[in-house]
Amino acid sequence: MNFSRMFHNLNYVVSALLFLMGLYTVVVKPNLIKKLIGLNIMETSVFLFIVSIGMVEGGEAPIVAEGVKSSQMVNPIPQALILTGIVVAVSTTAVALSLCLKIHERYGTLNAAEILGRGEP
Amino acid sequence: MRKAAVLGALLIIGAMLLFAIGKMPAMNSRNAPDKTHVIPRYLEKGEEEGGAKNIVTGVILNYRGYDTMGEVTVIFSALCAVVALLDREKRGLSRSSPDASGVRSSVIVRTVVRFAFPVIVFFAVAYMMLHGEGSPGGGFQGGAILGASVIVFTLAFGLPESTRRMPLKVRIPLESTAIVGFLAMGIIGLAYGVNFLTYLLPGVHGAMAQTVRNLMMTVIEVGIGIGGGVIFISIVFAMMREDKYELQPDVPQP
Amino acid sequence: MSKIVHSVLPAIIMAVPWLAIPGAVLWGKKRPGAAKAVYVGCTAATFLLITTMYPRAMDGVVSVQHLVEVAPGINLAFRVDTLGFYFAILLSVIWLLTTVYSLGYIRTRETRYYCFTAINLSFCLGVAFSANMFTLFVFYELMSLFTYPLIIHEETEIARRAGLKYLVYTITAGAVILAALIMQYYYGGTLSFLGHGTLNSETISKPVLLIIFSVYMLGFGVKACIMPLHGWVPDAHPAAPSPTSALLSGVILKVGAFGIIRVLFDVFGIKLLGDLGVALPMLWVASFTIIVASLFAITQNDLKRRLAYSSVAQVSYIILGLFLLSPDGAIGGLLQIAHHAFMKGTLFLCAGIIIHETGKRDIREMNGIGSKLPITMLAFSVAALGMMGTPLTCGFITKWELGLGSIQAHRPYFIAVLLLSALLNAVYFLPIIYIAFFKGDPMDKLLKHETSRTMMVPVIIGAAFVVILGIFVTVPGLPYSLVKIVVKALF
Amino acid sequence: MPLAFAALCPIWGMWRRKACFPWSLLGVAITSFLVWSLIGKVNASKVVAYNVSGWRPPWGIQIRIDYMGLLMACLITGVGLMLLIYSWRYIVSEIKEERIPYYYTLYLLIFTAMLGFSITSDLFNFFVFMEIFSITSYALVAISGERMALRAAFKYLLMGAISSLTVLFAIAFLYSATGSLNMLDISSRLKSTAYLPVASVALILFIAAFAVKSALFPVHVWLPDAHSIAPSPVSALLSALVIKMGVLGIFRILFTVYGHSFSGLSSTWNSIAGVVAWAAALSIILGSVMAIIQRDLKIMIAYSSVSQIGYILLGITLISTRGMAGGLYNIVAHAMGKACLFLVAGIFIYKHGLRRIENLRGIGRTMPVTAGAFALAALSIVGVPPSAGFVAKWYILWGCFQEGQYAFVIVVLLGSLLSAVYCFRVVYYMFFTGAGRPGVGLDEAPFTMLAPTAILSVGTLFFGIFATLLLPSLNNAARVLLLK
Repeated sequence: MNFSRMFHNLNYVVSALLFLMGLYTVVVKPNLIKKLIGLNIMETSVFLFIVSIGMVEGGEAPIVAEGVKSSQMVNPIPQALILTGIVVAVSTTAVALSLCLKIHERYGTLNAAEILGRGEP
Repeated sequence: MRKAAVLGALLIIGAMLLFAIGKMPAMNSRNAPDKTHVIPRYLEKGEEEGGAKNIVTGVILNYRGYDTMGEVTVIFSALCAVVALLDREKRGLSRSSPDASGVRSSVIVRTVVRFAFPVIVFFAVAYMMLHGEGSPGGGFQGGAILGASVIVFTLAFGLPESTRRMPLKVRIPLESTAIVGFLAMGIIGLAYGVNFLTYLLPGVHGAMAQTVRNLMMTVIEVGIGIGGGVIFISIVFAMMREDKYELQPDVPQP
Repeated sequence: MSKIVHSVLPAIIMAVPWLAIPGAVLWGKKRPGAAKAVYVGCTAATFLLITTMYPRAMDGVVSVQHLVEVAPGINLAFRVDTLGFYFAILLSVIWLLTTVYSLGYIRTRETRYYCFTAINLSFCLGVAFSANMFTLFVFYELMSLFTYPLIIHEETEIARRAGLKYLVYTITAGAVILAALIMQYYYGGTLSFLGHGTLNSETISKPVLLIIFSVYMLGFGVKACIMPLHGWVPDAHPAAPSPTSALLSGVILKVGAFGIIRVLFDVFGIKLLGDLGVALPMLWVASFTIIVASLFAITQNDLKRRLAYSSVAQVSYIILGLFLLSPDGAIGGLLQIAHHAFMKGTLFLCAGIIIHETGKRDIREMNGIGSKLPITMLAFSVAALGMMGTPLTCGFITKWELGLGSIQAHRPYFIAVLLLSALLNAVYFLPIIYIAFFKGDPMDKLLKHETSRTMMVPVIIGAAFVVILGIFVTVPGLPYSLVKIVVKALF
Repeated sequence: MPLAFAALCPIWGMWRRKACFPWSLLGVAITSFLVWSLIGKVNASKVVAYNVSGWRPPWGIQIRIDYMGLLMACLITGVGLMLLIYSWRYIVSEIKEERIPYYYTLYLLIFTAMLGFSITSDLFNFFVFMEIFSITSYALVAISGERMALRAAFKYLLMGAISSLTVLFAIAFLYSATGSLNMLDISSRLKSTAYLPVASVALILFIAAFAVKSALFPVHVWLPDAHSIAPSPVSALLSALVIKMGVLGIFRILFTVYGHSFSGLSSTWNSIAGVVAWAAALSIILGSVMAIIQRDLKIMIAYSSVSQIGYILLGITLISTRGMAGGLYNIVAHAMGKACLFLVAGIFIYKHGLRRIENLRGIGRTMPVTAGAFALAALSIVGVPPSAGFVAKWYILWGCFQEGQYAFVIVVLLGSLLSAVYCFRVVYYMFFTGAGRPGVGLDEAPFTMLAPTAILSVGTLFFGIFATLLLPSLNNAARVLLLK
């Protein structure tokens, strides 16, 4: 593995680590809200990753203005993509949270183990 | 045991990701594939073709307008999902208690919110939405701020007050403005014989065409902004309502 | 080569039995008489329609009808050659007899019984008429599945067990045949029956051919109850109502044998099989089945179980005759299809009458039953004598031809198998006749009465056939003449 | 070309209103009609493409209807229409009244999203539509508000969200390696890319993620809960169509994006296809075994889906033309058969509240049409000729022989034996046990529930006998994909 390249691509490495952290949280934590937080960490890590792709050295915001050459602008596509991605993430979180509300109302707990244990009515 | 297994799996996935990252194009490089393939055209002709100084806006609304339409559909689905799960509040005001928590926010908070609220709304609509094509911002960002303003208001004055100010019958039509805006603009183009979501009308050229396009895109931006904002508001309202419902415990707490 | 004509007749014939269903469903409860009339009428109409194809069959004309192309290269199609006609006419006769019989016998769940019997007739005809292995497989599978409701007709615990066993065997067999079918299609390129083998030993390696052959035998062997695969037979026959047992034994086991015949003549071809050297092992398997199943039959005290084991043995005569790969052997094997159908059909129908009238199934309790049911037991005796191969019955003709065939194939030692089998047949049939007529202490002497006419007539006809086929062998139109044509075309 | 959009257009408009039944029916019917009118067009020109916003790819988003997309679209509209009609009477019994409009709204949304998912040729658009149908299906599973439903929905949501994010991650990898989002453009650029390792890791991520969505063996755990607890038309929708979207995802990634024989990637590609094939084989066996030991009818049917998805994926990843045609055909067969089975299970719940298989004794006598439909669809699931399932299995087996994969021959045959066991058990209880209750006449479900069920079951038979309607196209499609 090329470590210098990896160091150069630090954003990517960090986002991969965040992704794994999020995944760990989702799988291991028993609390449903914590699972959701883990999910959000994963989402954010992917956004970080995507935005980092579009970055260029000394880049400017991709807005046409005086004195900014097009070659200096950062890639606008990733920004557009994560805009969509954020909305998707928000939507998923909203649905998940409302599920949590209902689960708490019905089971009286948010602990995954307890919920599984009380599965049978 | 379980944790160890999970960690092991994560290690494998992590190794795989790091391997890929190690082989990826260097960050910040101008020669990476994503900067040399599609982008130059966007950056060079973006303003002219995309119809916006802010090229992100151009990409969102024009080049990839279909995605954005999908995106507003996602959030609309989320709204439907949430209210389908949580039962929407009834029309009109059925709750007698002004604030179920029983705690009123302090005078300072309420005063500040009262003053700040119109400013936030103005910022959202005027700057973010209408001006989005030439500066950072856009419909969604404006919508988010709009939603946030109402949420702040709600936190300060309580849900009944907000629902009184923004009753359901106002929100329901507004929720769909985003999609309706998109569709309407798309169909106008279609009716004139160009492809869906093409903001150009045949027979209109030059500066006039630019104006038409700007107009159409602005309509969509505002639609997204208001629609998105109201959807956020509705989702939050639905959840808050549920919160209160829960405080009257009909289920034994553990 | 034979002439080919297009004809929709097979399709029409297959459709006729289905007409019985609306009758049975609509009138089953309210007007049982009408339902029965429709049911018998349809079966009779099927029979009559098949007879109209007789001239063509005698001239060796092949009627072809393409139905639908299921997938590129895979068709549902009908093709009636003399062999198919022979099988179809036979099964429609047996069906007609049991249909008439069942009017008196079946007293519960008539609607279901009529429907499924009629559907099965249609599917069996489909097997007989099929123009390629795919069509044969489709109808074969459908027939197998739709036989299940007939077997568990009584819905007793025993019937359910037997039905389950039947299903396990038959579905597994279906999957196995499917595998063979795919292999044949993949390696051979076609599934059609052309009157000669379609697999080519030059393009396909010998191990592959051997695998295809043995997989086919495993699949069809279940229905044709070759010995290690016969497990379902002794359970299913006694559990089913007697007309169904007669059908199972008389026709449905033969459908398996028919499948083997098609594999033998139309998939591999006689020459190729001779080259492959699989005939001798199959002969030994068949001989083994004949002897061992007969020995099992001796040990059974349940009348229908004994008959079932007898069927296992007798169906292997067909296999034996065919794999002698000699003209006379083939004649014997093909004749056995018809002859055994009449003999065993009659026996099962007689057994049905005994059970119906006296409620006894155990042979040891049948002392003097001959005086109570004289005509039934007379018919039973005639058919049993046929099974033993007594001259002047059709059983003798079969054994005679098989014997000739084994000499023709230079394998005379199989005559010993035939003789031994005849002996064993005598061992397990003669005691029944003895017990029925000559063992003292006849029961209920005063209550001498036969059963209803609808059940009596088919039994008498069946027994008559056993004798007629044994005496007027060469009369045109009887099995021998048809089989002769089939075999002449093949060798 | 405008037709391609027109197919989508009315749906967008439909769901914003208060979606009551006739309105959504109108929407779905118009859409179906438009989609079906495309059939001739696609047949004539192989591909119908439409550039949204008027930008050519790779700059804009292109809608591209090829055989596969058309097949899925026809299936979605056909089965979707039936399920919608069925919902009308059924849904009242399982869902609170005030939620019914949202049920229809969600139904239309999921319908739209699946259509969009099948016809888009842009990777990110793909993701967006995937999210729409995922979010709506989480909600549809939980819509009854039962305790178990909530639990199942949450489990589904977690697994679904992780898989969605993985897809997004993979898209990002691919984008960084190629700089494009259009599938065909990516495909052509991948051939000369300098970042093959990145692309192969992306491939692995894609397949893993879509395996979750299509409930392949090791990651199928969400399916039995979610599919059995949802209201029956929703179960049918999820089983018949939504998991097919995961299959479609795998299909698109493997064939449209990555292609069969890239020089640089072929070893990775082949090993991944092999892994998927083995996972599919395990799904076939274990899904059937699990189905056999279930006592609850709907859970049994849900496990059967796991095994049937295995057939589809096995067929597709055999990399033989016949096998692929068989896999694709099983999509059709399973969509109709499984939808029918779930609808029948729904009718039993609706009429009698029965879920357990043992309680169905003698129900074939009082509800002959319903039970008959079940038997017919079950025959197709088992693969008895002449049903659609048989044609599919026939081709999959043929593919196994083409590739010399004899182990899979045994798997397929064993799978159909096992499925015969669990299907037959139900048929047995329905028809052959329990003496007819005296005095009980026919007691069938309402016509609007019965008709879709019957149509779907007859459909399995129809497509079994008249398989030539579809097979030549599928064979062609398979040939084109594999020779590329």
